[in-house]
Amino acid sequence: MWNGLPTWVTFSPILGMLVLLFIPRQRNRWLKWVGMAGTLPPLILAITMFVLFDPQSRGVQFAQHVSWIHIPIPQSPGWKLSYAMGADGLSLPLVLMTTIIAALAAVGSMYIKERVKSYFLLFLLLETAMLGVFLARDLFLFFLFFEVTLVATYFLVGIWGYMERERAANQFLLYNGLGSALMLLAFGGLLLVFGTLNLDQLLVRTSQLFADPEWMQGPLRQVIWGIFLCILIAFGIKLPAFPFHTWMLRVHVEAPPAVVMIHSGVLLKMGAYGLIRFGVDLFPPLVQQMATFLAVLGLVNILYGAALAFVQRDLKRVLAYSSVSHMGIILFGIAALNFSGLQGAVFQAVSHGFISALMFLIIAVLYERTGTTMIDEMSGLAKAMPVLSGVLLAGGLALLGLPGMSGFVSEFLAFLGMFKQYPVIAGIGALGLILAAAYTLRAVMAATFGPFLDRWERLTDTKAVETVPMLVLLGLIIAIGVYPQMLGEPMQTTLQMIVTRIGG
Amino acid sequence: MLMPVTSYLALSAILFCIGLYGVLTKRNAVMVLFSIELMLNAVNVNLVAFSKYGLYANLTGHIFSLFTITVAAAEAAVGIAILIALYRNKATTEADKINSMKG
Amino acid sequence: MEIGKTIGAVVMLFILLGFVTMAVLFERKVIGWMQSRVGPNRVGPWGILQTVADVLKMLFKEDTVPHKADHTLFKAAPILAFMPAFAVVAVIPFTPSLVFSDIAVGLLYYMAVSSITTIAVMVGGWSSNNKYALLGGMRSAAQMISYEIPLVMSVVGVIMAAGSLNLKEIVAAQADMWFIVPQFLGFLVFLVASVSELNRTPFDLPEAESELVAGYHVEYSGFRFAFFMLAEYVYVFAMSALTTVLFLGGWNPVFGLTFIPPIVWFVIKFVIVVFFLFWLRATFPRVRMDQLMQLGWKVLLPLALLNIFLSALLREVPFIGRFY
Amino acid sequence: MEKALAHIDWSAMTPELILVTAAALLIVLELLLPDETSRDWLGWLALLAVVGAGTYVAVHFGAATVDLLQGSYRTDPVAQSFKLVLLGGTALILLLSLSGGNREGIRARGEYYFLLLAAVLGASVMTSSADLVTLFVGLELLSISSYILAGIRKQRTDANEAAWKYVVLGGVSSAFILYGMSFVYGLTGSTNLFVVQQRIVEAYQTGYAPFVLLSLFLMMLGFGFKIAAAPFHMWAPDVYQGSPTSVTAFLAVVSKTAAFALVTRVVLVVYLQLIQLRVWEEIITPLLLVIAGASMIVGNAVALRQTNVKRLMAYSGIAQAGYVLVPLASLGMTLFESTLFYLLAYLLMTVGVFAVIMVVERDAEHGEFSAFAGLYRRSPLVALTMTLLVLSLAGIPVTAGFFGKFYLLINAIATQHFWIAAVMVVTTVVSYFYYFEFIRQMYFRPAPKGNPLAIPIGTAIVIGIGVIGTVGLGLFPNAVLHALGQLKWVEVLSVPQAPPGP
Amino acid sequence: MGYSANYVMLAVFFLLGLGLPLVAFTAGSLLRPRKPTPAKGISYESGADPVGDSWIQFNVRYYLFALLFVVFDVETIFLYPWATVYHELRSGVGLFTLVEMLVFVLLLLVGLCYAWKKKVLEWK
Repeated sequence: MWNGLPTWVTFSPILGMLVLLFIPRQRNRWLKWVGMAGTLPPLILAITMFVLFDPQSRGVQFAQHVSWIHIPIPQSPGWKLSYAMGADGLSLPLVLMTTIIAALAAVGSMYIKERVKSYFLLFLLLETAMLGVFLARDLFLFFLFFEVTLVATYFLVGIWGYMERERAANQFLLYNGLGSALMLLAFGGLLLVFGTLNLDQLLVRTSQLFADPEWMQGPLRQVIWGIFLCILIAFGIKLPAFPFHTWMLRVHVEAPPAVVMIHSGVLLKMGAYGLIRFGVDLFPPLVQQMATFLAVLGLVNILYGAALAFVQRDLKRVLAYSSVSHMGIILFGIAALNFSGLQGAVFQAVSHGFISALMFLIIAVLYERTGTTMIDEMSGLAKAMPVLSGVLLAGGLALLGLPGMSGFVSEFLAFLGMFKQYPVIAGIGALGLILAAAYTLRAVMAATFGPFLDRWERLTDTKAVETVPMLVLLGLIIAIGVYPQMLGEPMQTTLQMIVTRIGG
Repeated sequence: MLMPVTSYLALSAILFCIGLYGVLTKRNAVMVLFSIELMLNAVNVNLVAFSKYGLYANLTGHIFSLFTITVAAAEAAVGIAILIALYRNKATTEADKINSMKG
Repeated sequence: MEIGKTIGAVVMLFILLGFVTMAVLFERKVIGWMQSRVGPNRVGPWGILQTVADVLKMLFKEDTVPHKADHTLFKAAPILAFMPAFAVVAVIPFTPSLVFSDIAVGLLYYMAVSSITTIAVMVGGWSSNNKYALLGGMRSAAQMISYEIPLVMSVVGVIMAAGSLNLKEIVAAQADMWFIVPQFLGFLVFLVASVSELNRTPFDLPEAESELVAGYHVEYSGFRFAFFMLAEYVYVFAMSALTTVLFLGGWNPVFGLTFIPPIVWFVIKFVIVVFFLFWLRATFPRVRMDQLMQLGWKVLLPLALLNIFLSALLREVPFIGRFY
Repeated sequence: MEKALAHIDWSAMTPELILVTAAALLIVLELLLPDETSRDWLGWLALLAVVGAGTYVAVHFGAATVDLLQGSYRTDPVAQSFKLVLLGGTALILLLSLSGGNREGIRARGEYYFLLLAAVLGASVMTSSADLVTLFVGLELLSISSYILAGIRKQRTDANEAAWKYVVLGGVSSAFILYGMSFVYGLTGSTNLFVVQQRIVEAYQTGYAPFVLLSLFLMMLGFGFKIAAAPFHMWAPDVYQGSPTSVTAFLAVVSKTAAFALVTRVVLVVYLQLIQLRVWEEIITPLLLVIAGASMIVGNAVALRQTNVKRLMAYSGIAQAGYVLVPLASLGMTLFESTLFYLLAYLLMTVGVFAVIMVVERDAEHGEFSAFAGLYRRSPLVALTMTLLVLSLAGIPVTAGFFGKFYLLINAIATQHFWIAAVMVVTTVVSYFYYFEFIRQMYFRPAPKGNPLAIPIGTAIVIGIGVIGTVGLGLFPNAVLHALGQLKWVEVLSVPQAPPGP
Repeated sequence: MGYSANYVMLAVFFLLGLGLPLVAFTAGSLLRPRKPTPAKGISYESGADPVGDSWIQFNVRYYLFALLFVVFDVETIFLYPWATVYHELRSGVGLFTLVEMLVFVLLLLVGLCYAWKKKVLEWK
């Protein structure tokens, strides 16, 4: 009876959209409340799903399959594209994370002042699309949802962003457009080679193909490699992996903070999700050949992001570069190709989602009050806003991977996996962790402590409506840090299956 | 191709090229129209030649050329009509002055 | 055979020249007679050498070409005017055996070649670089193309009835009944249109002396001028012959008078047509340009189309049908 | 000739007969009506005829192929399906002109409708022809009517210029096509496509290969003009800009679709047998792919610099022409289906876009991008529909444009022409930039005026059909896919009965 | 007489038509005086000195008639062959030929009426 659950989760934000449509556009307060409330149904449903999820089951749960498009081909049964949804251990944590971050980002959206109605409509549309991305079991469907996130984000950045929002939106569009174009190429190739885009069927068929040791000599070799590389680049852009990260910096800086919460918290994780789901899971032998490359790429990401984060003067930019660095850790986890590595990657995805959401929520509050995000200009905030500064410090600690917080668990797992496979690279990568501590503390300390500036005299500290989401996030971060099994258990079986397929 | 037809083909190719050259280089719009007519008539030469000396000679070529003539006339008529309208508005038939749209 | 024909063609050329010489005189005499005056009477007996004298005078005239004219085209125009006028004569069947070029598409050939003269007139008018000449040339071209349409369409009825474009076969088809009777409407249209094609009164606007000095050949003098005139009169010959062939049964005798040779029958009918043309000139005033154009497009062309309709429809009527 | 014309089963030609009768009726009525009478009901008459013809085609969709007039006319799947698209497009454009056209400065209303009918008649004949002569006559009927339509606002200089350029380049392209056709005739002694198909291989093998290829190149040159593919696209921007918007829509949709019918049929049927000599593989496919690729690159790249909306649509159309050529070029397994699906999608979205452009252009009294500024504030619904349509043009899900492009792309991948697939996707991404310019204008810019746009009901219906069709086809393409899939496409390539004589 | 002989005759006629003027002009140039003065080379303009060039743009109305001419003249290329074989067609195909022909001529007539209505036929 729960088979429709993924559909319900995915499309439940539409409920909020429908209500929003009937509210006059001048009623900003109502609109905001309804917008925030609109994120609750998916949250509740996602929690329900999380609770109902059977961690031991090896298959896809809540699976739903409706045949949708049938492309007739002469002299063959034709291609069937289906509406297939379902959750497994990989998507479940991400879905839950998405709904939580979306709910909190909706709260963070209260600073939106103009065109509130359109904002929340797009916001909820984005949430639907994101959930769809994680829950789709058909690649065609996945692609549709993926593209919708693109369009919705484009609007959110382009209309409600800061000064250079249009450039940011355009750059976002072009990079991600390129990524999805390559993805489309890859999916088209998959459809042609395997005759289906259903994920479960694809898994079976790719295994069959790779089980045949002769396949490398076969005519498909080039095509399969092409598909794999397209997928790698497509999700590499989304992640973003060096050198495709510039768009992401711009979006981080120019987008409204609430959107960045979503963007940094969820959208980037679609890259990680895609890499694991379509890269690692579908093409194990190919990933193995590319593992070293991925590891080096991860290393570059970690060090490059960390180094540049160190010299930034804008808090948003610090966080943006730190995201680059943290995504490197995800790459590490993937490149390790063993259980703890993959676990680390997924952990990192979720953990970084929460942490960056927290950090940008703080920035939203900060910017609302101070009108700036430059570290130098914020000096001495702790005195004026003790609570906020405290949360900021806590967030910073989470970011640098303090034990007891989620960041530590994920980094630990990822590096553990990495050390097993590539001890040298992992060793160098560990440098990044030290750098992370340095740049995070430098930025946080400079902003909160330092000499008190007179113009902060009349600043008020956070209100309850701001504090609660922060504390929720912080609580989640600590909860995962203290009790990682909460997250680790559901994904265990799925990851185990992936690792088995890899042959590790 | 059989020998006799070669010379016709050459003739028509030359005519066609002259016409094409005229379209591309002539400044006077009327001359441009004439050049197009020349190209179409080159085709007629071809068709009629093929109709006598082609690999499978038959009358179809003649019939085809009748249609070509008609179409050429209709095209010329429309061309002239447009030119008249243009001339009334702009008082020029210089082809390179017919160029107010750019991009 | 070939050589004989070629010699025949040369003879034909001289016959034509003779015809033109006589026709000019004849015209002047006829008009003079109709208008109760004498006409040329000084040179030779009964003025018979008048045209010869005129031609000689032109031969000795100095040849002037305006400085501003386009010299090449200016010189080429008279030749271009005369050449088709003579060339169309080739397809006219005077008798069953006397036809120089018995081609299957004789009528089409006539129509096509004769329209080249229009170009000559335009070239002459334009190359003179003279306002009167240009205007005359343009008018003449406009007139000729306007009347070519009804002219061409008026003979469609004849073609339908004869089932051929060969002029000999057209004549042969008139053994029982001249086409002037069943195709009377076509004949009328053809006659009017042909007069206009010939640029003759009352349709001689291109050379309207009172308006345009002399039309497209203002700047022409001497023999160049003479060739324009020559072309005009050769066309009178050709068109009269064509009228005879198409509508008057060609060499076919009347009342079964077969003992009279075909050539005589042909000449008789031919002369009547020529006379008719001169008669017109003596009688009618010149029409205005706008009247001229309106007549062509609004009267003759619809009539010509109507004639095609009628020819097709009447064929379905019993008894009459066989003539169509 | 013994098979008397009167004894032919004319019913297969019903759509054309309806159109020709209506056109004749229209022009006679136009003659008889006093000048001051409104011509609108002539437009309704034309619409009725087009809808009638379209209904006939739709009802007989999927019926067996009929050959008429010694094989020069046939109703095979290509004819049926293309005709449906053409007539549908024309109906929408007629509706559009009826509701807003008289405010576009078209004075000659009666002639306008007549010419539209004549043009679609020509297009219809083209799709049904299996003979070079009838193909050519249909093509010219379409082209010549289009020339006049482009310049129908004869009091405006830009319209004159547009028409002039169109007629000159159109004439040149006709000459090229004809020149190519003359060689085809010379080599095979027939103008019937199927006779040609059988004889051309022989000609190719007996030493006339250069002439066979020459005929192909010449015709492709001409077809390139007609479908506005690079590098023969120069006329399109000027013509699109100078024509009334309804005519631009017609050119973009109906003319282009018809031209594709022509290209598909001629290139495929005439040169099909050469596939056994590897000519397709070595020459024809690369040739077509290069044209397609050039169109995509040129169209999308130059479109980036445009500020005039209609010019932009022209370049966009050039790029789209490139996409549509891909299945034909690669001889993909879903050649006809994907081409037609995309053309249908293109029809819906383009007509919708032009309907919006028409409204916006009239309101702002100019056709620059800035006319769209702040449209969302003024008329949110229009802006939203425009967004969907533009997204579809850009090929973003969940629209027909996306699915269509995906469908085309698969052909390229399946035949292993990866580079064209890569060009396709990369240029598509480039196209986002200028398609999103509409969105930037509508949503990100302040509106110069506050009042909502006035949209005539007919235009609203057209926009509605465009949007619903676009999204509907994007979400549920099954019906169309199956309708296309059930047609016996093999019949297009070969005569069902014995081939007629020369 | 052979097929080509007829066409040779046509060529002979054309050559004669070309030859006569050439001979005549040559003869004339031997006989006539030649005393050019600048005044003789001036274009004639009713005695006044000519003003400017006369190679001006033609009046547009001439083009209009040219246009009409082109259209109607080309129709005749269909009328002539059709008229030639009309009888055979009529007995072979039947009344359809008549109807077809009537339609064709009717269309011509409509075209003419159209031009008439649009005041193209007025000489202004």
